[in-house]
Amino acid sequence: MSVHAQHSKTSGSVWHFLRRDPRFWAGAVAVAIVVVIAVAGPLLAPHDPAAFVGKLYLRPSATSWLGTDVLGRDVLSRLLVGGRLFLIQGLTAATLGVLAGVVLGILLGVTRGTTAAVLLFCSDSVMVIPQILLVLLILAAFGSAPLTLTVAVALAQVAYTARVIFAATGRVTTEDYYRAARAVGMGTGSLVLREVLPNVAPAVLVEYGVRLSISFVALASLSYLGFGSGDVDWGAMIHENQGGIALQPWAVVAPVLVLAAFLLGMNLLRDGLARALAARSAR
Amino acid sequence: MTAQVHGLSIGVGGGGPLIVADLELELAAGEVVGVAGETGSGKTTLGLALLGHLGPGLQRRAGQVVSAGLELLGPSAVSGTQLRSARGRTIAYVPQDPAGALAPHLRLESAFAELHRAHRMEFSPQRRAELFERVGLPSDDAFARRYPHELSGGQQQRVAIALAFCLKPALVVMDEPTTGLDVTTKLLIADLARELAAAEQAAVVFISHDLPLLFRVAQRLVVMHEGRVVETGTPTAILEHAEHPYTQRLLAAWRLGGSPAPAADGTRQVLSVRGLSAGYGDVQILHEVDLSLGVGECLAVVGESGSGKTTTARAISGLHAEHSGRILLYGEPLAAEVGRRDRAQRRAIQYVFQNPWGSLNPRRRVGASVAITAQYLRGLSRAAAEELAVQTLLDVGLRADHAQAMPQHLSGGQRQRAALARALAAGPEVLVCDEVTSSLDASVQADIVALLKRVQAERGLSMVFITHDLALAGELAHRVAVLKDGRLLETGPTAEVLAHPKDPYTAELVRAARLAS
Amino acid sequence: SAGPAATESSSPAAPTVLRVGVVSLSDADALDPAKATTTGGYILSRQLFDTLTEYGPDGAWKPQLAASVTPGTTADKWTVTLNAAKWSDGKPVTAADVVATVKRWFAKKLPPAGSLPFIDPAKVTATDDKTVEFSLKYPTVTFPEALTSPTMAIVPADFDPAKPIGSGPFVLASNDPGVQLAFTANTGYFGGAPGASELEVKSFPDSAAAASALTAGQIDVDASLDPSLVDTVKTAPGFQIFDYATSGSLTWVMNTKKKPFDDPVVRQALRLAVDRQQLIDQVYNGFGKLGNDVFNPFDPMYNSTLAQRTYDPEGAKKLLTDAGYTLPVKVELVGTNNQPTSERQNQALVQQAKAAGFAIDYKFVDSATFYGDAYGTYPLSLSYWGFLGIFDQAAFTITKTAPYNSSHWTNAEFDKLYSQAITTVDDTKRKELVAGMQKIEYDSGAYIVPLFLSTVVGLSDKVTGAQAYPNSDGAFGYNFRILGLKG
Amino acid sequence: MSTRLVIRRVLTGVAMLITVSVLVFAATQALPGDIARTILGQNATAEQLARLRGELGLDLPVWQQYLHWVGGLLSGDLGTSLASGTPVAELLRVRVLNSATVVLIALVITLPLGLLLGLAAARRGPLDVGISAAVQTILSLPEFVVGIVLVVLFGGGLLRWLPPTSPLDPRQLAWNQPRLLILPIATMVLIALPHLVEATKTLLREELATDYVRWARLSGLGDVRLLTGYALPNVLGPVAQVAGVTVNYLLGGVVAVESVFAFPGIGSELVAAVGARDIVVVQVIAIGIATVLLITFLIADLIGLLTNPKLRRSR
Ligand SMILES: Nc1ncnc2c1ncn2[C@@H]1O[C@H](COP(=O)(O)OP(=O)(O)OP(=O)(O)O)[C@@H](O)[C@H]1O
Ligand SMILES: Nc1ncnc2c1ncn2[C@@H]1O[C@H](COP(=O)(O)OP(=O)(O)OP(=O)(O)O)[C@@H](O)[C@H]1O
Ligand SMILES: [Mg+2]
Ligand SMILES: [Mg+2]
Ligand code: NI
Repeated sequence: MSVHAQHSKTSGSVWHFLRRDPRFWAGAVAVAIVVVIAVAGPLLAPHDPAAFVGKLYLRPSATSWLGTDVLGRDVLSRLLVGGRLFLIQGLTAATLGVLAGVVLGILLGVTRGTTAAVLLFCSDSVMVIPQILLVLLILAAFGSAPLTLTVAVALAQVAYTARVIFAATGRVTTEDYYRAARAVGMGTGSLVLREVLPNVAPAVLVEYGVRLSISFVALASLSYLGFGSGDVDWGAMIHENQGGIALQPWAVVAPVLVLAAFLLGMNLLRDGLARALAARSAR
Repeated sequence: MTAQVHGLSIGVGGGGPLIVADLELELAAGEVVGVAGETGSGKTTLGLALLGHLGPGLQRRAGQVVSAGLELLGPSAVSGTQLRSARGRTIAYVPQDPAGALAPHLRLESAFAELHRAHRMEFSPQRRAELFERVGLPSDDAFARRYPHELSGGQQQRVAIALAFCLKPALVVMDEPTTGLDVTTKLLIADLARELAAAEQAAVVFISHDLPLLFRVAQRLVVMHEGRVVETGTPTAILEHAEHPYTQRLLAAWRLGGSPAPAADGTRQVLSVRGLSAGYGDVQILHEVDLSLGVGECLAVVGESGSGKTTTARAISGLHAEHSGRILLYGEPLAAEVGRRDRAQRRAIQYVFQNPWGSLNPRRRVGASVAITAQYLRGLSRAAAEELAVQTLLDVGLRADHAQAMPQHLSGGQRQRAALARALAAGPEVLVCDEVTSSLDASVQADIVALLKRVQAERGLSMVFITHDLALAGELAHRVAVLKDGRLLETGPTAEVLAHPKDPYTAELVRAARLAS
Repeated sequence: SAGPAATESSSPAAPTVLRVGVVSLSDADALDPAKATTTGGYILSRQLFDTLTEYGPDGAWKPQLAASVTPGTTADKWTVTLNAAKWSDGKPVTAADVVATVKRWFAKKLPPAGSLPFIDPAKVTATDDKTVEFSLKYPTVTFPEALTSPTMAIVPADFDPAKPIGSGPFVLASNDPGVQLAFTANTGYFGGAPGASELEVKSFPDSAAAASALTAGQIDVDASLDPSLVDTVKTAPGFQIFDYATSGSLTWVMNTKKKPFDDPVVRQALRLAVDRQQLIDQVYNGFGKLGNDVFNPFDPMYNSTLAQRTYDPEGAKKLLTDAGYTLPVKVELVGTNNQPTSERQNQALVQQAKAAGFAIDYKFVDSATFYGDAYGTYPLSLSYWGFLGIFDQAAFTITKTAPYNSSHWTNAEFDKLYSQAITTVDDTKRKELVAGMQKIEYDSGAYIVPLFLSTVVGLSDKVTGAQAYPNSDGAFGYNFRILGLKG
Repeated sequence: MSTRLVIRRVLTGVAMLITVSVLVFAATQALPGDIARTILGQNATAEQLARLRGELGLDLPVWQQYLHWVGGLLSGDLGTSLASGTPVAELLRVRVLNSATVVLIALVITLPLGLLLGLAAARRGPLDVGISAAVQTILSLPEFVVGIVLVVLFGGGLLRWLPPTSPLDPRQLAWNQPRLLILPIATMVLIALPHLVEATKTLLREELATDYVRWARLSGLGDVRLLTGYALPNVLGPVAQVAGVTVNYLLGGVVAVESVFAFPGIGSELVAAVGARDIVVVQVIAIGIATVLLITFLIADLIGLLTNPKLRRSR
């Protein structure tokens, strides 16, 4: 038969693979820088981000390194301040979405049956609608307060996560070790906690990475489209300064760069992690 | 000489470990050379090297391969077009899994046409028909217009062999061409290889880890171990004076034989299965199966792949509730679903799974996996359960420190022992062993069988031993039940069934088992 | 005083297409002028129809479809005579059409009916083909001004909004709601043919898009150039800026029914907390005219003797602490995108008022939410107002009976002066009364009129005929008939 | 056998559409306040409200409202915009055409280009590295950023080659205004392309690693033949499915791209409608897009089914 798995001693931890992955480290550095900007930014900001430091759309100068924006506020300071809420929102949305999706996916995967099939079919149907559309539909129905926004983005992800985790759970429940656990009489709760969860954890981790990226992309886009939190954030900066591109490109280019660095970094980080997890589970 | 391998060493990357070391081999036309060896011993690597092919990341370190007068590997090896035109034409390859190796979008005749086209040769349907006839396939055109998925596994393998011999190659490498086939087809293929080698005057390299099969097919045998040839000679010579300890172990495993320990009390029924029918969704797999198992007895359930052996085992263990019929433990009917059985019942029947790679939770230490059974089924405290787990691991021949290991750090045989320990930790009365040795190497297989025999005797266990290997059944079981297509064909004391099979199918199985030995 | 200055380019040469970009057309743009509430609706009304009177380039009212509008001996009798105008189907515009239009407003309870409480529809009569007599419920000196709104356009007696036949300078060629309006010139327009033979009004979601379309040559006129983008247009070769101050304003409304604005001291303090000059400089790139919390500097009755209020954060703090408030005073501000600069103006207020002891919590909501059920309950919000004479402004937004008084501010003295003034025909006497009204507002009112907005228009150098319409909403009061194209 | 699969697949599609429509319909139920009042405004009289409610079926039980709504959609009555009172069909006519033009042109460019680049990237080498880096970068960026970057580069930021906004003239067909389409279409292509390239590459690589390709290689077949004669025919089905998903990205991308370029299509209309809480318009657009996507997926799956060699029969 064909389970000639290698009896290799170097089963290795995830770190073992990550340590030698330059793309992972590039991503990690990019994300770390942006996170530091977002967290410590308000302390580092040279000016009050709401204060007027000069005329509007001034080019970069010694007092304002990245120039001023449409209201004559310091672009650099706004850039530094604009990440905190954005990161919190994205983190919250992804966490809520993944939590809900994981719970749903595992429940469906463990219970199966008709209810599960119907729910799964519904969630598959939801996935037909492009995500941004789904979020906009929710916003149209419930209005666009910052909290609604976060919840809408989270909701739009649930079906996807549930699908992935359902599949991962399905793989576990058809394994013999799961059967063995059933045979000793473990209840559903224990089965989920002790057999399913530890084994879908890598899938959850990768999925969380995916959902984080997608939440950030969605929030930035919504903010750009004018459904943002109303506070300073990068998507909104691009939106409000887009008209001045020819006068003061930095007011647009700077947030675009930060956003791009962050999202690209997230992707590299996540792909690196996924590669390492895959390499480890390949044994 | 058709082909020569001289001092060949192949390693991983620039400085990685050697996979094939210092290998010498000579092949003559019309000769079948068998290559044996446990998994990972370098058989495939050698086979592919004969075609001048190295897997990704592999490097030739020393030596050369000359096939049909062409240096395929070596300091002045041919490459490019020359190499390409040698492959398929002068040296052909028969892959292990024909289902995956035949291009799904090509009709059989197109596959032949493609091969000819690649070598700029005229394709003649007569040659194809002749070859099909020779390998025992229908030679008509309608058959040739089929797609691979319209063939059975054995037929696919024969098509692959026909393709390999099509351009009259000087050398054919067959890499485990019989894996996944049932015993009868296996023997047919082996005979075919031998006939074709003689008829087409080709040298054939027949790779397999099935020692009995090689004894039957090969004129010369090469035993590999850790990338080196440890033994070479005619089958008889090897049988008589095997020198290398590894070969000796292999032979010992094969000759093991023996008879089961006497049953404690064959008359009292531990377990009986009455009119068991089961299926998956709309498909019915088992039809009215009746089995009974006496105390201390070992019942072998024998049948080919897909006959419903695992399904039966799962139904008994309460893991396949989609069934009708009754399963009785000491005359008490058992609930279909394991969750509905009480603790004593769950504890009485323990299941050891077919595949050791999936039966232990990869995120839990081996010791904990074993301890859980004791905790749940014997109501032991955690500490007591862990202590018992260690004890049981020792019992099945593992070390105490294995309790702290993760399953992925154990070999297949070790895992199977751990899985057995998990079952034993419950203190069962009936052990259901589902092909517990089929995914293990021959030498490991023998150890496990010996272990099972021992624990059965020591603990007075009753056992349902599921296998597709009648020979193994003879060694362990007091009684045999033969399954085919989900129906019970016959059942009776092992010796009797082996000596006087009633059903023609059983007779066929018995004959195949004899032939193999 | 007939038609506008369009006569200069009446030569019917090759077709000239004038392309105007606006922010923004909407699906709600009504073809029925009386229902117009949007930019597109006003544009449609101005091109397809005429109002009896309009505010001219100098900001004073003048007759438009009317040849004259004259009061009787008292301000409750008005006689309107009509110009020799024709509907686009060729029939003449008659006094009967005017009467029918007015009656339609009241019969269907259309918005103009609400704005003209002094008209008694039963007492509007056509005395001959070209003359209409209005007998008002009470004397109203502002009668001609009251008829200037584009919603009060005159329509044919058998008007069908689906096929809008009007007397205006253009006829509708096509209408793609929210995307584009296209018109062809009405060459027989009584005021002289428009300067361009075709007019296209294109919608842009924001001013930035319109500005880049202008410099990319996709439009000739950017009718609502965001002041912040003036330099993009100015630095592009072949384009110019045309700007003028108007009576329009983005006004902060303090709700006197909500704490802390029920206290006049807090209202005065917040008025001191606004740096008006800075708003003009930062938000409006220097375009705009200082406001003094009372309306319409272009009205001849405007009280220009009130001292200009300046930024005085210390003064504001003192007022608050003297009144016993502990600083900072917390205030909720609700805003939406009702004008492109609203958001920025609100953000600037938050910043400026901080120094004056106010902690403003700014909540941005979408416009549907803003104008939804909660409208009128916000403690502090920003409204777009203006282009009304002082009396109309008072009638709509200040007096006790004003329909749009979302400040809920009332003052009996003010109302008394208002009703005296509106019936006073004598100009100097009336001016005195108005000065009194505005003083009350200045001292205790609930509006902050920080500045008057400039209309800033981006133009291709080819566009001719631009004129300022300070008392009218939109570029040139949406009178695109005055524009021509050279070359 | 095959027809049964096809019928099954079509029925699944219909069931999905019904599910989606129920979900989209549910959005109305979530709307706060009274729809009739929202349409008619604060000054509406009680009779007016009652009449409109009757017309819209707001007095009926929820499931009847749903049937009423679906019946309307099926008979071409898309309802009336809450914000403007205009029939939604009229409102969307031009915009649907505009968006369809952009999406179709982008699709026609993306499909062959994606296959080609995927094919190029499937063979390891510097080309693959370059393509993969570009693909990864674009994949991680929001759609609007891709559009903005193009504007910065070509639409006035650095170069003034192309108009930075695309105010189409609705009286002409969209493709008669090519200069205005270039940047939106380029953005759409850039958004959709990476998914297709990546998928084609992965599929081809998987195919090239299969046993049958390896065996064909060991039987002396050349690289080119392996790619075109063996791998390609077997990836067409899966690639068709990926192409279906590409339409998903294009339709989703429409929202951001049209907003960046002020392009009058359904995407920008959607944003406006959400801002105005005009749920009726939003629902029609959502259902419309879902329907188009379901049909696309259906076609893609059918192509997948038909090209699946496992379902071929010899005869
Ligand atoms: N491309 C490669 N790179 C690195 N290691 C390899 C590669 N190919 C094979 N190996 C290693 O070389 C050893 C021998 O492999 P090979 O496939 O030749 O074994 P085999 O005898 O055919 O085994 P089996 O019975 O399982 O088919 C194994 O340990 C395998 O992991
Ligand atoms: N989960 C399942 N769903 C549907 N069919 C199944 C499932 N598991 C097994 N089968 C089918 O049931 C039949 C019997 O399977 P079973 O596993 O019992 O065979 P087996 O005798 O154990 O074979 P092997 O020797 O290969 O292990 C096979 O045809 C198999 O395809
Ligand atoms: Mg091998
Ligand atoms: Mg089995
Ligand atoms: Ni094997």
